Amino acid sequence: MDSDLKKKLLREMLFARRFEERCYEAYVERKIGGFLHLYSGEEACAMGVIEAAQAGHDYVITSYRDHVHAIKCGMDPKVVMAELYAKETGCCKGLGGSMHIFGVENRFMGGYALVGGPFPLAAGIAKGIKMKGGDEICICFLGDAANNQGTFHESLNMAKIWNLPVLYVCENNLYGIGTRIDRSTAVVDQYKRVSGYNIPSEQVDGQDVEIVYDAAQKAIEHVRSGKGPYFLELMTYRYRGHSMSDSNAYREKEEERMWSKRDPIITLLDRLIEAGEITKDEYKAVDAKILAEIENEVIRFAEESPEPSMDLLNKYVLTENDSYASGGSS
Amino acid sequence: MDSDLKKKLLREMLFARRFEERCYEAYVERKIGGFLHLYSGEEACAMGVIEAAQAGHDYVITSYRDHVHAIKCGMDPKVVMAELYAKETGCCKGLGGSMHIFGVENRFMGGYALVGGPFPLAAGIAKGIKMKGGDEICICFLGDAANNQGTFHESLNMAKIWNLPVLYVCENNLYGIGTRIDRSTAVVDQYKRVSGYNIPSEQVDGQDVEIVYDAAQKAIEHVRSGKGPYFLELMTYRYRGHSMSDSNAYREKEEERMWSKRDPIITLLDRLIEAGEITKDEYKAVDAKILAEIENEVIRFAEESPEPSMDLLNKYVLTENDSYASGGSS
Amino acid sequence: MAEIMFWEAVQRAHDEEMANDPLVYCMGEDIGVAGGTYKATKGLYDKYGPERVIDTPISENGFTGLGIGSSFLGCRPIIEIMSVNFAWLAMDQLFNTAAKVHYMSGGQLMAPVVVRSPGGTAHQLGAQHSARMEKVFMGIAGLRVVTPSNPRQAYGLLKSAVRCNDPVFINEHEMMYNMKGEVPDAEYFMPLEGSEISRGGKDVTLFGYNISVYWCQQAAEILSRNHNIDAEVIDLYSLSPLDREGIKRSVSKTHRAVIVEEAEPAVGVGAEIMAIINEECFYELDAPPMRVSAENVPIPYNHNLERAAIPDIQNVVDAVLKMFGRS
Amino acid sequence: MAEIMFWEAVQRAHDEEMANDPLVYCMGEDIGVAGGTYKATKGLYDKYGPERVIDTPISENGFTGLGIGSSFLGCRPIIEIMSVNFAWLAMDQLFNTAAKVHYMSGGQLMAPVVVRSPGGTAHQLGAQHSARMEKVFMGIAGLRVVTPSNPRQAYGLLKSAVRCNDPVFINEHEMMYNMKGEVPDAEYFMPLEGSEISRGGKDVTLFGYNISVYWCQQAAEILSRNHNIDAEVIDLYSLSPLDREGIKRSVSKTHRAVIVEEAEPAVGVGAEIMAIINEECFYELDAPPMRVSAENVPIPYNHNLERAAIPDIQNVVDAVLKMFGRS
Ligand SMILES: Cc1ncc(C[n+]2csc(CCOP(=O)(O)OP(=O)(O)O)c2C)c(N)n1
Ligand SMILES: Cc1ncc(C[n+]2csc(CCOP(=O)(O)OP(=O)(O)O)c2C)c(N)n1
Ligand SMILES: [Mg+2]
Ligand SMILES: [Mg+2]
Repeated sequence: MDSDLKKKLLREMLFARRFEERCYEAYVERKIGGFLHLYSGEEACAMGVIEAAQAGHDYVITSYRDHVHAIKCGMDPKVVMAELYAKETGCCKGLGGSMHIFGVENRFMGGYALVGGPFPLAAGIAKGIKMKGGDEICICFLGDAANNQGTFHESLNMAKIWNLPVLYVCENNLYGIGTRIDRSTAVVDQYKRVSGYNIPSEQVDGQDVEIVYDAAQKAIEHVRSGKGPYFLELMTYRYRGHSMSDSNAYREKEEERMWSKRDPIITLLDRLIEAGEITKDEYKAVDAKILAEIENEVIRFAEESPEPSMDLLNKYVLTENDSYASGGSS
Repeated sequence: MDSDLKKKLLREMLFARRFEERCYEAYVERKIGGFLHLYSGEEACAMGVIEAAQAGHDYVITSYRDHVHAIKCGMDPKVVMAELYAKETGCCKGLGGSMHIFGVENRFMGGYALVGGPFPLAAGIAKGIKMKGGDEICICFLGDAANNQGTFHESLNMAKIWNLPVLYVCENNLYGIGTRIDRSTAVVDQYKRVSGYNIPSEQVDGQDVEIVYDAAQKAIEHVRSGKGPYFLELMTYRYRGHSMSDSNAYREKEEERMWSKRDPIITLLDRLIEAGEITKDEYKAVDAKILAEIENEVIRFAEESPEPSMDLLNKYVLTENDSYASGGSS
Repeated sequence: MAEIMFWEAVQRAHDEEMANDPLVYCMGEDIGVAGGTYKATKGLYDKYGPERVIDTPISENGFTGLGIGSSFLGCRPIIEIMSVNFAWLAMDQLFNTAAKVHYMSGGQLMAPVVVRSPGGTAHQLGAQHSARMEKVFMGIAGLRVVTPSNPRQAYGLLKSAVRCNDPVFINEHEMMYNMKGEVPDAEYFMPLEGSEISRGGKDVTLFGYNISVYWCQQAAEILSRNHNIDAEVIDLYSLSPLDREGIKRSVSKTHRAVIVEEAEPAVGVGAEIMAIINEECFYELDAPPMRVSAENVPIPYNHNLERAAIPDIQNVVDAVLKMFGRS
Repeated sequence: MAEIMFWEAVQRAHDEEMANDPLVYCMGEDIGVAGGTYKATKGLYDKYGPERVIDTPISENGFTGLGIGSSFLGCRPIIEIMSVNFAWLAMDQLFNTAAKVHYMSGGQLMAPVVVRSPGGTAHQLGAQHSARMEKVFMGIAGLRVVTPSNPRQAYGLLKSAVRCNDPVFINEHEMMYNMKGEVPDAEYFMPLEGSEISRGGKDVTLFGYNISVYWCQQAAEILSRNHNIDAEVIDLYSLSPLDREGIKRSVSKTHRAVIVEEAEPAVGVGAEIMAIINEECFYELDAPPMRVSAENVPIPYNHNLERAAIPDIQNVVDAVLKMFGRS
């Protein structure tokens, strides 16, 4: 990986971190409502994988922990934040919320709140790609605990038998809410489970964006070349509770400490400093610029945007004036 | 396996075959209604496994292809046939039908019509055994295509993490209705799929009752000794269509011919004849007795039994006079 | 105008829509090589190949979700769920995703999937194969529900459902696939909303849908012939949205209403029609509306009990006579 | 008689029933070590251990089916589905197995499972976490459905549900767990059938259940205070079976009925109550019954839109005033 790319990823991971932490504050201030699931600690996963893909060309789909994936696909952080603020300028006009960020122009196909829901949807997007004859792939990010849903089993089997261009990325942060993986899952190494579907798989360190990027390149190359699905397991950790309503009391402090030493941003920063490619001061300047951008542009945009019109309430239930529905023209 | 046991199993397999073929006739005569799924060709599976278990003590559960399992658990063939005839003397008083044979006294916990439904039920029965502290096990027979249901994945995972005394027996007859296994399933060898749950498993010839019996003994010993679930795959074949409404047109004649050469009854019979333990005439006499028993006792009982009373219609919807429901006594 | 069977009408709609648009495809258990349990996709596998006529594993939630995902890219899957009883397994994707994604994405995504499935009580299929679930599908915002009562509707509704941008559930009936009826020779798109007057009348309105339309029609014949009661029969082929105007119009004319449904009564079609009547034209009523429904039981296997569990023509006639004080 | 919170009442019922019978156990996502999202099982893991207070994988159909299987042997599982939205995944086992097995086995098996789950629209949880699904559960024969509106009911209904031999679904509400109310100090079993008169009145009956009972009560206060209308409030804590007698009794007294439900109207509680009124006491009505329901939309995230999507006290008051021709 060249120096520019490293620096870009460093900046993006830092942006993601600052974005998420600013969401935390906004939630505490009651500017953001509902459930809020933050990605802090896991940045290298989305960044490394989507960097290796063609953002905006390849399709991405994930769960409720979705802000960072959306932004990395090319969505404007302002419209993501405005969505969290439930404003009319939000990507879903305030109808979606944190768990349902959508950016279809950027081929970010959405965040979904039911665990396991995206598995078949991703296979379906891949089916759509295949029918339309494009060279895109679909990347599905999901958690470790999600793999215990029946849809995991059903989807991976179908993806394989129909040779669909889908990359499943398991962000294994060791927990499903408060339940540690070994208490919910018979085979803890998730990449081993997919032997039941004859899908190639790999497990790598999800805290080192370079490793993630390399593994993702290999995986994407496999999928894009028509060889069918691939499963990539990234070992990672979330710093905060599962969502804002989670106390996080169930984790050992020792475990948290250990993982905090493997922070994906610090890891890359240290490496860049060591190699003399960036100085601490330069980094601080980048950070300051990010913080300013988030405050002065992102938050401000969200704050100043109008509430959605009440007319939206009944608008997108069924498509409007569908001629086949009403039997008008054909 | 000693000679007596072999002869007993031969007789039972033959009885099962004659029973099923007589059902076929009764269906054609419109004495039996609904869907009817016959077990002809697969007899060694249920016979070998349940013989190795403690029938009437261990719990058995299966799908709609359930007559033979029910009888081997100790149910009276007369009440099974009467159920198929929808008579009041049937095991379910005519409310169940072919797909829903139940014999709870014999610990035959039922046939279920939704593919995949019994997987979690079996784990639950095993959970119940564990809570009550008995030494029983639960045996769940299901087809190969059923393994593509999400419940397979969910149930095997739970059975393993909670160390439940359940034996899953896959009757792999290569087809789910008209779809051959390689068209629906990424990993054709079903015993390999359970590596995703860390459950020990084995695949054996399901057409040789001695082999089935031996493999089942080993499996049952594992489960009964508290080591948790086990998965046994039996390679078998059904002679008839999936159900009476299935033309069976999708199978190669060559394939059918090959399997018919491996008939479980003939295989055992030849072996017994070879070893001088039975003569052809003795076998014919057994067969004649079975045919007579089925005609004179089983069918006659079913034919002569009364229709259920119309009062049954509303009887078993909710339990009657439940004091907690009505707030009567407590 | 040719007389064809119900399954042929469904098959023809599939065929024409697949010929018209390469992104239309169909999927379900045993629909390909075998041509479908009820022949609704007969011959299509040979014509369009395995990428567009797909035999699925027994993974209802999975393949329904897969169909929905493909529809995000403009595909138009026609998903067959072999029996509506199995649809419980797919409700998550149908209701949590298909019915909500257009709304929660602020209009960005559409999920133009068609899910077809036969329900109803057939011949002794037992408790787990006799569900009538139209009421479950009707209750969820974001999904259209239609239910054809004849080959013409089966053809025209499926054609429109494929082209409509909303998710559509088509409720068919196990017993109706071999029923014959006229279908226009020319291409025909039927609106997914509204209702049809299947028989005009002035004394009482009988509301039916799918198979119960026949019970209503035949009851109307008996009422006319033997009891001098002129019944109007309304065919509610669109269950969601329901045709409030059509319901009101007919009841305002006849002043009496009987709703006939094959399902258990609780929170069903009958209840909803009654509610609409109460809301739209209560003061037009000359008698309390009635519903003729199934017994509130799982369906028994025994033939006599099974027949007793669901309504029949005589039950409809009896209800009307009772309403007119003639019993 | 102590005042405790709703979640404490649910927790106490769990605790007492588990102490009483070693075959009672509970199961769900994060209910053990974490004590449950809404604390309904707080402290029980430490007290009864991991074999009886079970943290499950995210496998709703699987663990619901597992609970049902264990109930065949006499276990009494109390299954928590973390949010009713996820119950779509478990409907197969609940409806195809639990609701039917007693019947189709000819009375041989019973499935005494209790499934508890919170539904309803809380604070901006969005389209996939705001379903109100009571109507779906009510429509299926073989299942009991209750829905407590206060801690006393939450306690007494769960106690009876555990001991009842039928499968019971308990519909709770995300917003009500911290609500306070009096619960008898002595053990108390509430019948699973019937209804309660939550406020006596003579001019109009307001039917509510679960959270809508509060909207009714408060609307009744306003109607009495400001409009001289004396409303009766009926709490339909049993949704299946519904208390036909109780409904009839009240409407026969007040001659007017408004049904208040948090869900979309189609084939819902409101429709069913209207149907029952039409069937039981049509001629007692002085005005068409009305229903106050949610908008027919998935629930939006934005707070104002979300509030506009579901009914509130003012909607109830307005409906009554309209019925009395005062608006
Ligand atoms: C079908 C379903 N069941 C349960 C939940 C509640 N729930 C939300 S997130 C979660 C844990 C998911 O863990 P994992 O898949 O590892 O993802 P992570 O949150 O760790 O990123 C659970 C149980 C849900 N949203 N959907
Ligand atoms: C949930 C569900 N989906 C579909 C069906 C229809 N169906 C009945 S049997 C069957 C094939 C099952 O094959 P397999 O599990 O191999 O068992 P076999 O019939 O071969 O013994 C299918 C698809 C069903 N009964 N339940
Ligand atoms: Mg996780
Ligand atoms: Mg098979």
